[in-house]
Amino acid sequence: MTRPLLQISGLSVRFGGLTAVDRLDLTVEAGAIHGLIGPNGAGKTTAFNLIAGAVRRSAGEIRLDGAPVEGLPPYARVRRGLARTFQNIRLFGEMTALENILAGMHTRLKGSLFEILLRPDKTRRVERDAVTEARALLDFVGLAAVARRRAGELSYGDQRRVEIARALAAAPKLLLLDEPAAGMNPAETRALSELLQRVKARGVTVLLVEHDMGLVMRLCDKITVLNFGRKIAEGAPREIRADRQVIEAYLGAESAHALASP
Amino acid sequence: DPITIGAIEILSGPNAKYGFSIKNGFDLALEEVNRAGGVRGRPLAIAYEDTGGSKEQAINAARQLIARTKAPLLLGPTLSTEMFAVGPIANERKVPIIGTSTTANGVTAIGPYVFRTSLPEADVVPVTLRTAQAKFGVKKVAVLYGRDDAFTKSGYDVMKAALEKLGVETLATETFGAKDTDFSAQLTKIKSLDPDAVVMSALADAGAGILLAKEAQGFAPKVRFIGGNGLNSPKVLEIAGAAADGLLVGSPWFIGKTDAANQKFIADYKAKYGGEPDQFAAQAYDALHVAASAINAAKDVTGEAIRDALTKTKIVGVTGPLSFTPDRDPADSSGVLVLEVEHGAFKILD
Amino acid sequence: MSMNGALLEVRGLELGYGRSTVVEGLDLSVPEGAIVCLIGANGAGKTTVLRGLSGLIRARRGAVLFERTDLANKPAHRIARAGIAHAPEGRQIFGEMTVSENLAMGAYLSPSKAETARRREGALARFPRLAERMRQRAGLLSGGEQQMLAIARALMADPKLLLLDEPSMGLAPLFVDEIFRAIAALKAEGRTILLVEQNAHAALELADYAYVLETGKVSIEGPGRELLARPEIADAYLGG
Amino acid sequence: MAQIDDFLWTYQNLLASLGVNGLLALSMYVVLAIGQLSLGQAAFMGLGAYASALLTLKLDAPFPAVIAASMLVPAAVALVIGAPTLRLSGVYLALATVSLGEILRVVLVESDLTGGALGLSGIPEKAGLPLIFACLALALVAFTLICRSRIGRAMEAIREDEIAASASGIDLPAYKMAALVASAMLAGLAGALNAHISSFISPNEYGFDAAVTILSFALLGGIGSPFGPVIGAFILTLLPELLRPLHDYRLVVNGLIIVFAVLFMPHGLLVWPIGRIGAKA
Amino acid sequence: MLGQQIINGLVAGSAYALFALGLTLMFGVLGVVNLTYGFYFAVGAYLALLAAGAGAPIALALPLAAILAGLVAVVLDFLLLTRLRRTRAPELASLMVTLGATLFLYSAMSALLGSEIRRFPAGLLDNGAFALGAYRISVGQILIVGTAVLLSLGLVSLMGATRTGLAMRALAENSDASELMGVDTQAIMRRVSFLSGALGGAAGVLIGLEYNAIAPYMGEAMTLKGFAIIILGGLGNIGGALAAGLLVGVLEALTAGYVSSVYKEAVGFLLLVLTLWVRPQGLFGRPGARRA
Ligand SMILES: Nc1ncnc2c1ncn2[C@@H]1O[C@H](COP(=O)(O)OP(=O)(O)OP(=O)(O)O)[C@@H](O)[C@H]1O
Ligand SMILES: Nc1ncnc2c1ncn2[C@@H]1O[C@H](COP(=O)(O)OP(=O)(O)OP(=O)(O)O)[C@@H](O)[C@H]1O
Ligand SMILES: [Mg+2]
Ligand SMILES: [Mg+2]
Repeated sequence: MTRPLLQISGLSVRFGGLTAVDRLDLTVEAGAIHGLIGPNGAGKTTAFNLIAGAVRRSAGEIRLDGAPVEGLPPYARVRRGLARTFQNIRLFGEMTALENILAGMHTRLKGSLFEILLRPDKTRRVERDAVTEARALLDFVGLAAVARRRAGELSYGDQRRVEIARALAAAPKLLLLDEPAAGMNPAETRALSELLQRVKARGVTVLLVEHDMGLVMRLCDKITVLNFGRKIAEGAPREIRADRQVIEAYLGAESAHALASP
Repeated sequence: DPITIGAIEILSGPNAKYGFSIKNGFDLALEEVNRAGGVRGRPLAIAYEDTGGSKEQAINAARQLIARTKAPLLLGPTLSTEMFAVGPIANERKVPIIGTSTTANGVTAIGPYVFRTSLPEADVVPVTLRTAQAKFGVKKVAVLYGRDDAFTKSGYDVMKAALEKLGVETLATETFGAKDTDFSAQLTKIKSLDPDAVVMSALADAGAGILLAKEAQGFAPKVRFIGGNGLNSPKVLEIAGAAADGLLVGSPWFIGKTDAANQKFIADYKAKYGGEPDQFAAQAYDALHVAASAINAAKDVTGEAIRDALTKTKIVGVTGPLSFTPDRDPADSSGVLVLEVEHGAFKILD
Repeated sequence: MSMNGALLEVRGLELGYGRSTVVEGLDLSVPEGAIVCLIGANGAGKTTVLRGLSGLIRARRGAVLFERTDLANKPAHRIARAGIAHAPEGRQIFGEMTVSENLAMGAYLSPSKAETARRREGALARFPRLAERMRQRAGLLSGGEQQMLAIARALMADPKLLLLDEPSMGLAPLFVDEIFRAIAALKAEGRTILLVEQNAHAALELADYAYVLETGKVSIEGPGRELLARPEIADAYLGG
Repeated sequence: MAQIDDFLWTYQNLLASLGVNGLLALSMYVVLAIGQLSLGQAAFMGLGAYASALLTLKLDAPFPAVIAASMLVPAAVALVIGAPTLRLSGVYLALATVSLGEILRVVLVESDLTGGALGLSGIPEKAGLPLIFACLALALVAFTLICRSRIGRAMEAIREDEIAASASGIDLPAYKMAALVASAMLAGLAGALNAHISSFISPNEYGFDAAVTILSFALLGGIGSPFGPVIGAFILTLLPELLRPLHDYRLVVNGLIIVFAVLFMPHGLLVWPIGRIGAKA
Repeated sequence: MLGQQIINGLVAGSAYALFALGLTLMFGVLGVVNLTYGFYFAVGAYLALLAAGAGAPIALALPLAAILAGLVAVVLDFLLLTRLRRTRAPELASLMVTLGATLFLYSAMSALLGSEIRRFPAGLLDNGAFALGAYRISVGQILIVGTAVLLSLGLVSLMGATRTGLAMRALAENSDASELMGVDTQAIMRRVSFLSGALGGAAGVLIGLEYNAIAPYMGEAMTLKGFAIIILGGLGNIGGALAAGLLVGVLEALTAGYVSSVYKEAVGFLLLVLTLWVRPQGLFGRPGARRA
């Protein structure tokens, strides 16, 4: 039995003369890994920004778990169960990898200002538990070794993984991943794919933007393809990689061929 | 060993020019006092502390001079606002303090140990305005004052009262800020009202700037510009040049006063420092003589005794006869002169 | 490989940040007109090597001979003037400037306006997407468009040696193929390229020679296709 | 005993300034800690000082009520100006808040109630050193606790990247507003304490120069922990007094010391960041 | 009176803009918060004073003073800021170090030159005002307005149309990437310092001439206004700085003329606050191009 977690209808946004997302309809089923692909500049990241609340829509509606999110600022959407990563990595560079994860746990941590001021013992306990959980998360993405290094000085691939862990730290219902495999080699991408499968197994729904077709085809239950802000195809991976329009606009004959052969 | 009194002045920062004028006056007088044998058979010395114009530093300076240096008498501080912060401390410790440039209202009301040798504007300004009214038939004026400075603001308060009393009509009251260099907007407005005179409460820099601007605005020469104490400075003439001609100022002191004491003061000052003294220096010079005379006359070198002696001190200084009223303000305003600038020099208006 | 005709010759290079040493005793050589590829896991030090070569970080030890002159510890702009262009990791485009101005910056050392115009034409022919965006501020471009701009900007320098740090990152598959074709074309034009790539398969196929970096040291080296065939490479870097 | 008394009397105002400036530094710290360059502290201090002095002088209000008012008045103003200024950042915010300070100064100079340029004098000495330092200690303890908690981490995250912080579920406007209000309250408190120990206040004490001085406390000390700004304030308050013997060269040397301190410790004199559990080892 | 007030405002506004030009180059374009700018303003004025004292005509004294002030700026920039740039110190460290430096520089300058106001020798500039119909404007005033406009235009074209201007903007954003393009960032920094110091110096000479007042702290008094104007105009926008300067000048004059001079000082700041309320990037600024 499926249930839609994210429902988008008629979503548009314009920047000056450019319509970056054009009357997009999209439904993401709970528990699925849903791919969002398309050529460079198709509007995928912009769609993420709209869903996460970083950009204001010109028209359309976004519902998360049945309730509209219009007007909610990004942090309020996090409380509704949404978390994201950024295509251009945005970590808290001066903070340690571990603290980045802890910051990601912000909404879940207990302790009002008054408790913090009046019950330092309790705060310390809360923090200890949080650190244990954050370490587990770092371990989960294979970064236990760099927990106490400054996030800004990690290598590019490691930073990507910290971002994923930070988003996971919010214990989201819906996780938006923007090119998580960028900067990873095939072996690392394979590890990422296993990781995402485990994320899925935890019951987290994933909306995935990615140009690594191997990963996308392997992982996604369903794929939506954008071009010039508009949806040009939608379906299961095998349908998508055979779609003529998609091959023409996005995959190219070579990749499509490579994907088709096991 | 010397008797050391304290002096609290602005010796750093943008307003240090006033502090240094005052210090020059003190030092010149101090040399004279010591050449004449000092006080009570001992040399007199001054311990200077800088305030940088800040209230906090003025307070710190006063407390150090009182408790560490054990100064039985304090001179300064430079600004009235500093005196409001420092006066209560001297008063609490029963150490007399003599302001030489603190002309604002209410300074001596701080307490029985607070004195000043500078004639408050209330004694000077009315004389000037009365003279202007009588001599030039001034009937309607515009007023221009520095709004955010205690000295110029209280000068304005006095002007306002005096103008009312004399029945002179005030066409407009305009203000400027301490950091302003551009006065053209105010003067354009004033010019359009066609006053007989412009009364201004300003320090030397701003005053000179106003004079220059009025020249640029093409005020008729018959429109007199009338200033308070602050404008009695060679700086005004130097900066404003020909634009200063016709300026009227009232002051207890004047560089051209011909009495021997004044001529000697000016000659000595020039010899020692190279430039001409201004009124800050003259008032400081007198204040130190007052202080020395009181210390000599006191029954011992304690604050109380010096205070008592001060109330009885009478000297004749370069600014004229000097003694204190029961409220510790200068008693004698007979020395007030009204000066007119003519061909780039102050002249007594008679 | 043969040291004769090497455009770039690196000997005993040591690089690091603060107190940590990242690359140690690196020997590397890039022959004129060749494509040399550098692969390695995340954090192995690939980016650090490129930064060291282009002068963004100081060499602590060793020599970087470019056309037989030692460029180690020369400021980055001098190295650029010597003919090395670097399309760095993270793109580092000038976000507040327009696409057109970014390209102009790429040709900062260009001798003449005509020459700049010629290079611009060439770059835009490779990235037609950018041509539509000339007046847009680069920071507003999509990720892949920024990547194209970063590469195009490096091309604008018309360098003798081009350092590319993961040029295919963020590009759509169609374009990834295009980029590798472009790199091959550059080689055909006689340009020399040092390439860092995660898309190891495509890179090794293209490379005349390749080095595998493991925690700051070269662990394996050899001609690209040769490495491609090695099982340990396939396991670790090609995803089996 | 007498010697100690004497010492305390001499340096009473200096010691009080240490405490007051420490509080001001903390008020700067709260906003800097979330990456906001808000320079309204001097104005808030003025508001607190004038509100408290007027209550004492005109209404003879009880001192605890005066202190409370000195924090509430600036807090109320912060709430009002918060909404339009919170959208701003960096130097835009700095100049907007400085402008508010300059406008306040004009109001103070013009108002008869506040004594205009002549200021308010004869304010009774009601704030002793114990009170001042108790306030400072309390504020420091509170900040230390906050810094070590998730709130402190969230503040640091905002400082580093607002968009990422927001995407991590941190309520930006609430944090910014809270920081501004807390900053206003601390500055107001400092103003009231200063007014009630130095007996005199005037509008020019709360202008641009004061704003920059307060900022410099925090910058010299460093904002890695709340102790940094306080140490910065102590040093910058003590330096001019310690250098008194140099007379004319006092400010020259003072300036040189600052220059060298910053050149060699650009992150602030206090380099130890606050020890959160997850922070650097 | 209206016409005269507008003239007054344009002149005062041009003085603001003139002061703001070097500041906007250094701070607006390069993002270096350098409080020593006010010092170059005073240095320029004093150097011209010295030159004029030695008998140089204004046409010689002005450029001479500007060039020397520019060199002073280069030296100070080197001493104060290169180390901070190299160690990638936090942005506000440059504010702090230049704050310390101004304390040092201003007090040293007062100690050496005295803190009283000086003036240029009379007759250095034919300061006669002439009448334009019912209005009056002096040679000095025309000089100020003209220089402000010309220098603004010059700077705009430098920034917009030249390779150096391009490099300056690139450097402001990303000095590493600029180096990779072959930009000698140190040399560009030196050039910017020189230019902004020279602009500051020239402004000091002209404004010192117009108001006939030269003092060590003359620049400090203008600094806040200068910052306010470049923010109002939009950071980094040179035309914006000119427009904002003129706007504030005219607004102040009209306020003094028709409302009350009491509010003259506040009106510029009020304008700034209201503007930022509606346009957080200032009048002519635009929001940053960094996407989420
Ligand atoms: N704030 C903005 N202002 C102007 N144009 C914008 C803005 N944001 C996005 N765009 C434009 O919208 C288009 C879509 O951008 P978006 O980042 O969503 O693409 P994308 O699908 O994520 O591409 P990529 O795969 O390259 O990351 C691009 O052409 C981009 O230039
Ligand atoms: N600025 C820095 N300060 C300190 N350490 C750094 C810095 N940049 C990189 N490092 C460290 O140097 C090592 C090599 O990093 P580098 O970025 O060169 O790796 P890489 O091979 O390019 O990895 P990736 O494939 O993830 O891009 C890593 O351990 C990284 O943490
Ligand atoms: Mg994208
Ligand atoms: Mg890398």
